[in-house]
Amino acid sequence: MSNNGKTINQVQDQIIDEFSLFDDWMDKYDHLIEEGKDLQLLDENEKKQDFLIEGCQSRVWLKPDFDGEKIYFKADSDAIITKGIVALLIKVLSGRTPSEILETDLYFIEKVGLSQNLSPTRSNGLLAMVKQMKLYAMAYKAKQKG
Amino acid sequence: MSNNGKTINQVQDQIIDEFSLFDDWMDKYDHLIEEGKDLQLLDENEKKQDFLIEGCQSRVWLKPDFDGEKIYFKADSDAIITKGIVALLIKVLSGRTPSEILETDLYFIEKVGLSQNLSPTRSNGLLAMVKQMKLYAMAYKAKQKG
Amino acid sequence: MFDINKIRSDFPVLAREVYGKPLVYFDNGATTQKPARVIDAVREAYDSYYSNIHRGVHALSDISSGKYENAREKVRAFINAESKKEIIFTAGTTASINLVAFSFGERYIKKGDEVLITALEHHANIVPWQMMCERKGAVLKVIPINDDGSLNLEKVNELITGKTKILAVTHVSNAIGVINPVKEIIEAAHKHNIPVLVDGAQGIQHGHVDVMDLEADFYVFSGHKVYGPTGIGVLYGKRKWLEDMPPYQGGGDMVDRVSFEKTTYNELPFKFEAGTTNFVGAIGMAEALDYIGSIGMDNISKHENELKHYAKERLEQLGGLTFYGTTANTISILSFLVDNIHQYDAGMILDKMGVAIRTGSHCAQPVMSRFGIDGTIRASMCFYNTKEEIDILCEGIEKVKMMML
Amino acid sequence: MFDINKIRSDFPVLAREVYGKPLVYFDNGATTQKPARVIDAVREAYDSYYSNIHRGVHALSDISSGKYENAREKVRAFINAESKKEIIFTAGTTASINLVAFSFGERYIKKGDEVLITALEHHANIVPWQMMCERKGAVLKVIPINDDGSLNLEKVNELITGKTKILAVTHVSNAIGVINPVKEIIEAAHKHNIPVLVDGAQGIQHGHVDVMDLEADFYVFSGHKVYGPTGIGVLYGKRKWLEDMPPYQGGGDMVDRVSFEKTTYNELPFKFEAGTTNFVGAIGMAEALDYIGSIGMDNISKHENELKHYAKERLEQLGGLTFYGTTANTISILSFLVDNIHQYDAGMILDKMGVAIRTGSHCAQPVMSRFGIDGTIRASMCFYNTKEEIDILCEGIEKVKMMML
Ligand SMILES: Cc1ncc(COP(=O)(O)O)c(C=O)c1O
Ligand SMILES: Cc1ncc(COP(=O)(O)O)c(C=O)c1O
Repeated sequence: MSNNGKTINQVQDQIIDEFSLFDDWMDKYDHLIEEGKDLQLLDENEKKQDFLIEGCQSRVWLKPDFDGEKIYFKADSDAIITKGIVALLIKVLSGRTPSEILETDLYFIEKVGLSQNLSPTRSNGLLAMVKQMKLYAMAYKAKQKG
Repeated sequence: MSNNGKTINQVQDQIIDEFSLFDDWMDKYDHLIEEGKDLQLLDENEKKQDFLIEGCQSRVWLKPDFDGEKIYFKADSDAIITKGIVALLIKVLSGRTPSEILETDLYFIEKVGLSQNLSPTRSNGLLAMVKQMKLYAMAYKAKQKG
Repeated sequence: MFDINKIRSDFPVLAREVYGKPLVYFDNGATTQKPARVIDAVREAYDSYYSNIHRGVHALSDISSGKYENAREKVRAFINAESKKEIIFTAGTTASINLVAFSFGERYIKKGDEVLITALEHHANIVPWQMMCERKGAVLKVIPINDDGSLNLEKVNELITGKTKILAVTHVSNAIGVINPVKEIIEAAHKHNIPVLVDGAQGIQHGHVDVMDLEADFYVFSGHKVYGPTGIGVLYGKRKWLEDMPPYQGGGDMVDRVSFEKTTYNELPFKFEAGTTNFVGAIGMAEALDYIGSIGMDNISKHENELKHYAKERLEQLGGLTFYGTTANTISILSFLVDNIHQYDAGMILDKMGVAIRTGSHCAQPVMSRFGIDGTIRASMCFYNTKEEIDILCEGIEKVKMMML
Repeated sequence: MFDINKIRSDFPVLAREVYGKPLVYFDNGATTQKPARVIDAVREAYDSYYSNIHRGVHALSDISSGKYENAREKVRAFINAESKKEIIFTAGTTASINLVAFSFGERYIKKGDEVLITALEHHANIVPWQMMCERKGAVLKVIPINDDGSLNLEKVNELITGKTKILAVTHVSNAIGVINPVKEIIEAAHKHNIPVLVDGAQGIQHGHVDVMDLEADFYVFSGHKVYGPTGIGVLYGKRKWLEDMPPYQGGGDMVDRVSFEKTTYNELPFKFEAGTTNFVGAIGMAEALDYIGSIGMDNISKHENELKHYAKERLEQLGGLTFYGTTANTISILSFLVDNIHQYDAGMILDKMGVAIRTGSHCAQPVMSRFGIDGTIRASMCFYNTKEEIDILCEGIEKVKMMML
């Protein structure tokens, strides 16, 4: 997914703007579901155990691709809302360098009202997804240096 | 200890009468301590493990003597108040037949304000003493029949 | 008289809103709300007579000890146990089962022995047995379930062998609401002299339990699922077993004499209650049992049964739902999926409509595996719920379908 | 500012009378009273957001889970643990020690190995090790105490052998108030790569505890002795041990995947928290820690120290008393006997004067045996006690002597 030359924070701000249009939870979820539809999905054969994120009530697969400079993510989930959440994360973090990903403060999560999903005890795995993305970034960063 | 021809309940009533003179707890305890002093004690060599009652914070020894008809109790304790309590029990129950002992409702305990000591969790063992006396009575009754 | 408005007003939480909508609490299988009486009993314990129990020689310790032992008597009466010595207070169902798995295992299980459970069990009635079997080199065997969620009882006699040492079965399945015929199972097991542990975590709050009539060897449940506080549970055990089994945890109150050379143990029930127990929790739980008694278990069952039938009917009318645990003999738990919609998506939307249901495997993954699914939507209702609340659930499901399909 | 009147008014029970006399509560070693804040936090949990934690996808479950995990963070900060993963909620000190004795034992203890404890321990830190040693064929060894109640540290290096696998020591003796030099003991043990469990049941409430500074491998305590609710406790364990040790109890939330063939366990801290934990208790305990923080541990220690010295001086003036634990390094616990008077007689009379002290062996029979006695009178004071209350205790002792001698 390309980020059209926007910075990470520009993308975050844009997401916040879009969500700010909705007062009602149902509208927010509708929007989240729409976001999920834009997600570049994994092929069925890419949905492997390796890419499965643990600790979610719904299953989430997240696959990184590193071109030596930037990381590109693809993902999928069996739950639509989860797909929407991971789509937002990808919008913000895909096509970024490992360092950018590691340094980013994902403030949009709280601003759009998803932070309740961040609690370690929440089972939708938003926290797990963020962790996994940062782990990949760390691994690729080490590779860059190595 | 002789019971001067009084019935069990006459003795209980007499104890209740005596305690009714005291409003203050300290006076009650003073009286209880006096009762303990009247107790016919065990000889040191009679204070054997066999006669020790379990489950008390203070140690209580209780020794029965059965003449084929009535049971006579002697006792001792290393705590003065416990000694007073067992003295009251002996006043009521010593020199009685096994059947009398088994059938007796020891209402004086509540009336003189010692029933808090009856809770199974109380560690002074009033309950344990009563139990032990009834156990002896049961054993001798079986013997009488046998 | 069963006055639902009066009853609802007994439970402070039920008056609250979530996201500006009235709370519809259908997560009673996970834990039940507390009547004000229970909350007050807990508060009163702390603010007017609180003190540690047993061995104390002072007034407050006497009061607390008396209330605690009185709570034990109330539990005894509630399940009709023969003696207070058979009532052990634990931290909950899970703690109770672990206690039995350990102490029974230490005493009776040898290499090659077998433990029999069922495919309907909650993880709490699986994992402790697995762990014990692994330690002892014993084998865990499983009574399978039929497509309607009922146990395949024909297999019981097949699975019982000369090596079977204990059978553990849930009274009611928390995942799909199925009520097991525990009395018959116990009878069958006893024919082979096999003792039975009944996991009553979902049974105690929905109908009369009489352990003497059941002839259950062990019956366990949690305070928090029967309108009482958290952190307290019960292990009922027949005296002959409890006398014979070694203690589980060591510590204060469970001992008689301690020396570095030799320690002897206290009598029942204290032998199995190591350390300072949750006596305030026990007092609160006893208050909850009194409260239930004041409503009447028959009234409770009747109302819950009506709710179940109404909910089933209404949800079926919606169409496009698949139910699990379709046998007739169930409690007021409905476990289902909306076809082509992930249970998690449904749960998230229902939540925002004020409806608290649970999604996922309900700590019973083997039940889910049996049906080839990951999880379900579980609406677990109890006597303070209403038909109006079921209507709101149905609206919610409609909304879910509209958004997701 | 340390305002004793304000502080006393925080504790509802302290205002009550017994037998028409003001309550003098000197049984804090057994359990402490609760400030209104703690009682309110428990009430609030039940009457405004109560729901089961974890795995729930609805609003109340989110709130409860958040408060529970927040309580874990507060405990972590209070004892300065490195990570929340190292904070396990249990039912109390006794449960915590049993957990370690079992899981550490399963993992590391073989026949012939040795476990080292001290002669100052509470039964909770003796019996679990005895039971484990018996199961494993290991040997329990004991560090003796000196006449003044302090540990005979010279023996430590003598008692440590190549077979010693763990050392368990109490931070503070509940029976005679002695504070052990746990930091030095841990340092000595670590020289031989031996991990140390510190029983903090009487340590946590009387001074700063910093587990990283202590380098304690395990530190355990009970909520109810640190102004929190009953039925909740803490096991702190260094991550490397907790990761390596097998789980203790099996059940919900401590598992990752369950099948009848193979079960895998959840990550820390959940691996050791089987079943529905006492999350309301944890929330209440965290509130208690906040409360203590608001008073200030330094202020607490200072006031308690003053009380101790005043009480010691006043009681010594009475004459005819024998004290146990006479070393200078003690907390505000005084353990003594009135010469020629049974502790039980003294306790009964003091009770009627409104003074709640504890008599007996204080669940530490080996300490009593060491001094050749059955028990003592124990006045355990804390920061809400006053010198006036000590004067009443002294009057009581005078009265006891008058009546009994
Ligand atoms: C030093 C010590 N260890 C352990 C315990 C046991 O604590 P609990 O009964 O809360 O499990 C106590 C409490 O009496 C204690 O004082
Ligand atoms: C059938 C069943 N067994 C055991 C448990 C475990 O109960 P607890 O978590 O209170 O220990 C539950 C609760 O989820 C249950 O429903």
